[in-house]
Amino acid sequence: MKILLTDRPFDPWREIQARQQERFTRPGEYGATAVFVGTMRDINEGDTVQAMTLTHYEGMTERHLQRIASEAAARWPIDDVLVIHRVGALAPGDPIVAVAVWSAHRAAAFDACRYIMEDLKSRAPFWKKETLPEGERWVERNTPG
Amino acid sequence: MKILLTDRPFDPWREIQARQQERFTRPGEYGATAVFVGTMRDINEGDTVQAMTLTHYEGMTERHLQRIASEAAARWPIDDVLVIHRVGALAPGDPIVAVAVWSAHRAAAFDACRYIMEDLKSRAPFWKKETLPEGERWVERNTPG
Amino acid sequence: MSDMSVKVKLLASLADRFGRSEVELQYVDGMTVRDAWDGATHGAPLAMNTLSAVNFEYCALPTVLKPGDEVAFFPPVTGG
Amino acid sequence: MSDMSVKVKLLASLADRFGRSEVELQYVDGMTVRDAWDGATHGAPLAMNTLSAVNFEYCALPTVLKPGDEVAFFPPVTGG
Repeated sequence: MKILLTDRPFDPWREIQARQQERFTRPGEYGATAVFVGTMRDINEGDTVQAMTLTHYEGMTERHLQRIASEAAARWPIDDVLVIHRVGALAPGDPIVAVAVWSAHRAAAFDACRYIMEDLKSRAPFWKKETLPEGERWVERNTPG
Repeated sequence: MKILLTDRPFDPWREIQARQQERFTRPGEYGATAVFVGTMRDINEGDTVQAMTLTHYEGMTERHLQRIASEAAARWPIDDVLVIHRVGALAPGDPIVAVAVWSAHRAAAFDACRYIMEDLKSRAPFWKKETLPEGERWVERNTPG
Repeated sequence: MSDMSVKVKLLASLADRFGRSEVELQYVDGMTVRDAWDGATHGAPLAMNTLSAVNFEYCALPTVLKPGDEVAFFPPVTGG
Repeated sequence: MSDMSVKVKLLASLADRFGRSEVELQYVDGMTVRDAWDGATHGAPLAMNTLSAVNFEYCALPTVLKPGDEVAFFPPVTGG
């Protein structure tokens, strides 16, 4: 299980591949990988978004993500979880979050990946502030999944 | 929308990244990517699997996958779909299938990705023949997702 | 293939079972998918879970064929 | 921070709203999360959707604090 917060741009596909190579040594050890990647859009609620700052509650964030991943591992037969979340200054097109789940089973991989994402969106202590042409604003809520 | 059958090993993460770069030119155009990758395991029903041959019904396969992808696009607001499926001779650890869905919305990406995978597993005309230490056998059924 | 025939494909384990993967049958007026199975397999039992397609689309056994159709029979699919 | 105080964090838009992100309060016996809010904001109205945590775990407003606790208040989260 790996939880990573980063203030630098990251390539989710490369990170997933690297984690896979590091974590699994026997070819054919897992059968299913489910992945979600959230990317910064250039538009929100009809307004052009030029940039974004992601703040979080240091101390609580990693602990909370760790707990979500452990809960998923207790609930489904999964082999590994990777969660990467960006913090700091972002530009449109930047990946914000990547969640990858490896399992022997398709349903477990899908279910656990979605469970982690839904909890992350509704409970992990991150906040987005958007830069619009007319100034900055806090994003007020996440849409339910 | 891109549907690809290949008889050569493929790297799903590289293919997804390449498709993304080719398909989306504006940074921030999409917000969500859901992916499933199925990989050949080295064990099935308790037996060691040394190799596998994937046959399919040429003519029907691509048409069927195209239809599944189109159905998903009619049902959910999605921006792009990539489906890659391996055919021919495989070794344990080889990716068999990759399905990626891009959307503005998290739920649409998740739902469409899973819909495509479930239809593919239950209706796309592929068949697996496994090589065990004691000989070959056809895989008789897929587990429901 | 003549204009008045149908092509029958037996795929995957069915090809192994019957020792052939393709049979050409004389078209008969009103011929159904089920008739094509009987013609291609000399009336072998048809397992409940056998799937069938006509011209690359899933079709049920009572479907009536046209001359030149391609009919396929295959076991449950196991891709992905 | 003294042994007999609690640290209160006001995060994200709450820091902007109150012009401060951290307040140290004198601990009082039986002090709750709700009391910490009132102390840190001088009794400002508490929006229904404000979330609270004690020592990095979600906690409800009636939770009783101990000396040295870190209490945090924050708006609905918007990560991912």
